[in-house]
Amino acid sequence: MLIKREFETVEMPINVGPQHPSTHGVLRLVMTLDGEQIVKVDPVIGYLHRAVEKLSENLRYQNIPHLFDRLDYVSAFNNEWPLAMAQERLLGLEVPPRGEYLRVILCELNRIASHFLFFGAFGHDAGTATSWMYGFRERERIQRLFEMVSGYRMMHDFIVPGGVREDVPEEFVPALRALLPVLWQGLGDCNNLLTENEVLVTRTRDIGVITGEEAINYGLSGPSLRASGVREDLRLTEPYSVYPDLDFDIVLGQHGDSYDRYWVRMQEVAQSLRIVEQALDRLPGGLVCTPGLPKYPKLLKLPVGETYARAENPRGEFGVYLISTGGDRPYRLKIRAPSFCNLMALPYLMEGHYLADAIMILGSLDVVMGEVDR
Amino acid sequence: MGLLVTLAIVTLQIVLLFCVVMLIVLALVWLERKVLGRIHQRMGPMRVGPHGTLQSLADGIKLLLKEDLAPRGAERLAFLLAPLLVFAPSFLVFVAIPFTRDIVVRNLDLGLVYFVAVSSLSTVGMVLAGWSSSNKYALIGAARTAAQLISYEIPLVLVVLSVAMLGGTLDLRGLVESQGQAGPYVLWQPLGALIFMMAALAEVFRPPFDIPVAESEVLGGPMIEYSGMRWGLFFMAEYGNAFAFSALFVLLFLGGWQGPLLPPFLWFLLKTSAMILVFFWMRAAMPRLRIDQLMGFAWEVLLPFAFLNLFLTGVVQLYGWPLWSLGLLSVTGLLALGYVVERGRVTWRRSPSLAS
Amino acid sequence: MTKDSQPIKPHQPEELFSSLYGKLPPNVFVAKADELFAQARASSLWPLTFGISCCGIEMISAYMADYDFDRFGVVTWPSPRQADVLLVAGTLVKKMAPVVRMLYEQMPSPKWVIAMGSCLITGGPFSLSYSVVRGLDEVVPVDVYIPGCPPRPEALMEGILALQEKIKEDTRRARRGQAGPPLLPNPTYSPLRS
Amino acid sequence: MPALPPPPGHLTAEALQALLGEVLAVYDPEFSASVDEVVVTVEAPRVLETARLLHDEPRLSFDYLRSLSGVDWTDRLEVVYHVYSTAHRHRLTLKARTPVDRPQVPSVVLIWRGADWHEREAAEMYGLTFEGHPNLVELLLWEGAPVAPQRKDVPVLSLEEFWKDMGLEEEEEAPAPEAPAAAPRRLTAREQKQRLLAEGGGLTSGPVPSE
Repeated sequence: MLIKREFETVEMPINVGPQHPSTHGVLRLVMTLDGEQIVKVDPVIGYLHRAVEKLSENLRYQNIPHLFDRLDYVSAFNNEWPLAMAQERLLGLEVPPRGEYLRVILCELNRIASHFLFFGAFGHDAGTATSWMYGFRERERIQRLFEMVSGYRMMHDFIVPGGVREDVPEEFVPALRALLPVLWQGLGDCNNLLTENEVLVTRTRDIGVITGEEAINYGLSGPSLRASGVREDLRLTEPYSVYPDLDFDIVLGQHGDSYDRYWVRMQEVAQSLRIVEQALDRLPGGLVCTPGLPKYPKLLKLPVGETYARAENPRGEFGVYLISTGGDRPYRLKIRAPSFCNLMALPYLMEGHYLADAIMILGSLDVVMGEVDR
Repeated sequence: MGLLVTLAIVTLQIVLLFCVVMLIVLALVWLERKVLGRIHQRMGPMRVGPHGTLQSLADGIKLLLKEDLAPRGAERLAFLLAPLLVFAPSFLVFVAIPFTRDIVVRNLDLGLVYFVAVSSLSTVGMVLAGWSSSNKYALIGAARTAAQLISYEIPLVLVVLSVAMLGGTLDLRGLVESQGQAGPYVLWQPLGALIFMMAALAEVFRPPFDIPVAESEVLGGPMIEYSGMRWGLFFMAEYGNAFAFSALFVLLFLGGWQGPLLPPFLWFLLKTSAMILVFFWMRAAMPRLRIDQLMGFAWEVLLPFAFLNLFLTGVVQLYGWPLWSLGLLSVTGLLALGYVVERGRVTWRRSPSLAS
Repeated sequence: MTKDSQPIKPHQPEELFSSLYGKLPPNVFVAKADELFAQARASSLWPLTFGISCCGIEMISAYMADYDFDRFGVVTWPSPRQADVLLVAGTLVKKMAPVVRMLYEQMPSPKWVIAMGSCLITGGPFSLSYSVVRGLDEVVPVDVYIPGCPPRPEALMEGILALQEKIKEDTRRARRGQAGPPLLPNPTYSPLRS
Repeated sequence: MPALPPPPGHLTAEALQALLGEVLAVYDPEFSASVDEVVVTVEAPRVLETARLLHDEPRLSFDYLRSLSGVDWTDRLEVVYHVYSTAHRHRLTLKARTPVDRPQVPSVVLIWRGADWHEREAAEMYGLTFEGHPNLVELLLWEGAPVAPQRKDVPVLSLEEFWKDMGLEEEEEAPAPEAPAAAPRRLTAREQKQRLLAEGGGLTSGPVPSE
């Protein structure tokens, strides 16, 4: 700008949400704007607080997973896993290899589905409805497979302590093999639509930058942390299940801005596809669940103890802190939801940016309000 | 008696024109939903009438019957007046559009000036709507509207001016006829055509320049508080404007109704529809820009190139060079524009890399 | 949210459907016009862009290419002023209830409400929670309930078709001078007052 | 790709426990074993110094707060920190004990910014007070919500009560149950803070970390 003049401006408080197309659910942001620039932002959450932790502490173990499915409702398989993992640790259970491989396949598919949903929502925030359609087209294909496996489109209740509830149907593996090239194609379509799109790059570059140290201090996790260049992926840094046997890379961003958070997610889809391909090739036969442990035992009692189980969700580290006092219900069940922790950095990321950028920053964090409010 | 007859004829013309505009708008809304549906790999409206052809009509009837709300905090008179101020200009520009040599309500000698002047009047209505709604989103939308329209008016006018220089007239019919001899101006001024296209997109709030009415940011901007037919008027104005600017593009650059074999009216409609399809295609393919980037683009890229376009036209006319030399120069300018934009994309990292 | 907001009146077919009946002498023309209006309203139901939780994802699925609600003329608008249908999808908690009520009040009539998912019928899996409102009808009057947790997009489609049928049926009943279908009790729940 | 090899400073559980015993000796920690993690328990007022040490000591460098949970053991409250070192990739569970009648814990927001909302949540769910927290207001709950709902003495609705609530149970001519004796109302975090301030304690009593 050649001419610089001091204008007296009035700061304007503005309320975004809970009903707003770009808040990804029922997040409310109380912003103070100077013109279109954000001076201060205060996220207000709790519009979906369903007290899952309190309810879980009063439910038997076999009744809890269906509440967990509804936490991060776009990646239900991934939510069930840490819960089952925590119970397995207390019980000292070993999961048979087929069970582990099925878990890996289903969770990675769910990660792909979740990232495709992110793609759609991010594109919509940026202003094109086509990304919704493309992302959901791929997601629907995956969901049809899920329905084949668990009989449910979104809420599966499928991963139980000791393995998975039952074996996949015979036609699952051929159907998945047929689907994989389609998903590669779909990923290519999505990348062609947005990834190198000039307008999207212009909109998201250098927007909402967070350095690696800051991101660690704020407790970011998952793709949002990796976009800042921190090599932290629970699948490999604290390996669980059969991930160490599979060949895939940790995708790292370089700049920690909104574009990198988007880019990391799109690259992770490719990595997840690689994992699914390998896991499918190696899928062993045999049992899917530890023998002697009936499907959903009427009374599953855990020994006294406590553990913090965690797994890499599409949004980051999903942790379950389980305290058992020996009964058939958990004494304390704390859920460490990745979206909750990622959302905490929102004021830091947003301040000083424009209103339109705020939408993109929120979109790039990919929060799901179900697990933020729990 | 003569006055009465004139009055009757004028009224009849207005009613007829209104019907035509309504028909165009209804058809465009339907067409957009179908075209977007195709791009999205879905069907679009299917249930109301064959292939959903009556869908827009149903929407219109429903909007007419909706409750007409005015928020308690609104500036009532301005609030109720604003949609009319938005709709009227988009309706009025149709007066000057020659669909063919003979099908035109009034062929004005200064048709081009009239078009540009009247079409920019709707800014007032939009700003009024945004201000009077007493809604912060509407206010932000109104501010964005004013900024965007004023910025893009200037390159638009400059390009229109250079076309007028080529044709030697401000009469739209005359301009089309001059293209009959010289060939469509898009051949001689591709740079101007591109700038006009972008400015027109911004003028009618089509993506990627739909920032004032961005659904995911300001929830429809100035019209957020409007319900029923008052909102419908905004909607109709948007589509009427889209058609009008497509028509103007056809008249200025694509030779209007002229073409072999087919009747002129059909040629006009075909060319305009092609332009409209480009508008829809842009909507499906592009995310939207941010307001400061948009303004930067207008002032730092489009405006210099619009001046360049004007300058080239002037030079060619002054020295009486043949038209193909103008085409050559203009293509060079086009390449330069492409280079500027591409360079902006390649060197876009400002922050240092965080990775060690 | 206005603190002194009054309880919402239950649906009255006469006021919801600005019928020509009673204003004009009854004849064939009026009857046909009424039917046209009902048809137009039923064919162009615009819901508010509003998903609360899990059901919201299935609702989005219904708008997407595989199910394509646009076929029925259903497109969303982000502002309640332009919406006809309040399609609430997801668990309603007490913190959210005033917001939903306000959205309903902001919509111009005629307006309809679809409750999508078990949570909006009884509270669903969270019905024992201290924070969940047990049913949308405690906050706003509901026209169509869609059970399921979450309901499939096909179920939502069925709900939209049922709503279309209800709109036409209400007009027919109004013409015959009959009362509308049994209406829900007057919702008086106001989280802010209790 | 095989799991990443442990980085140079990585400590096994035994080594970590030994080192912690040496470093934290002044805060007289209690060590206990969870299934797979080292658990250190300290008294609540010492949490801040302990946390700072854990964060700053280069051999430990616990720079990532995974989770912060409140636990109600009816006779005492506990705040559980799960911390992790991104540099050395070892992990630890830190517990802070606090009495139930005056639950005060120093805030660790200035050490790990990620503790912010976790602490606000624990405060409203368990009626805890985090001294030194910059903005200890309601996070998930709303005005008129039950007080400290996560504590064990706040019952969750039973199914029978739910059916009765929904009016789906057949009417019985049972005498109205006597109103339970009004339990002493629990104080909200804010009220507790006010009380502490009135008593000259509260925000200023704890060591306010400077940074």
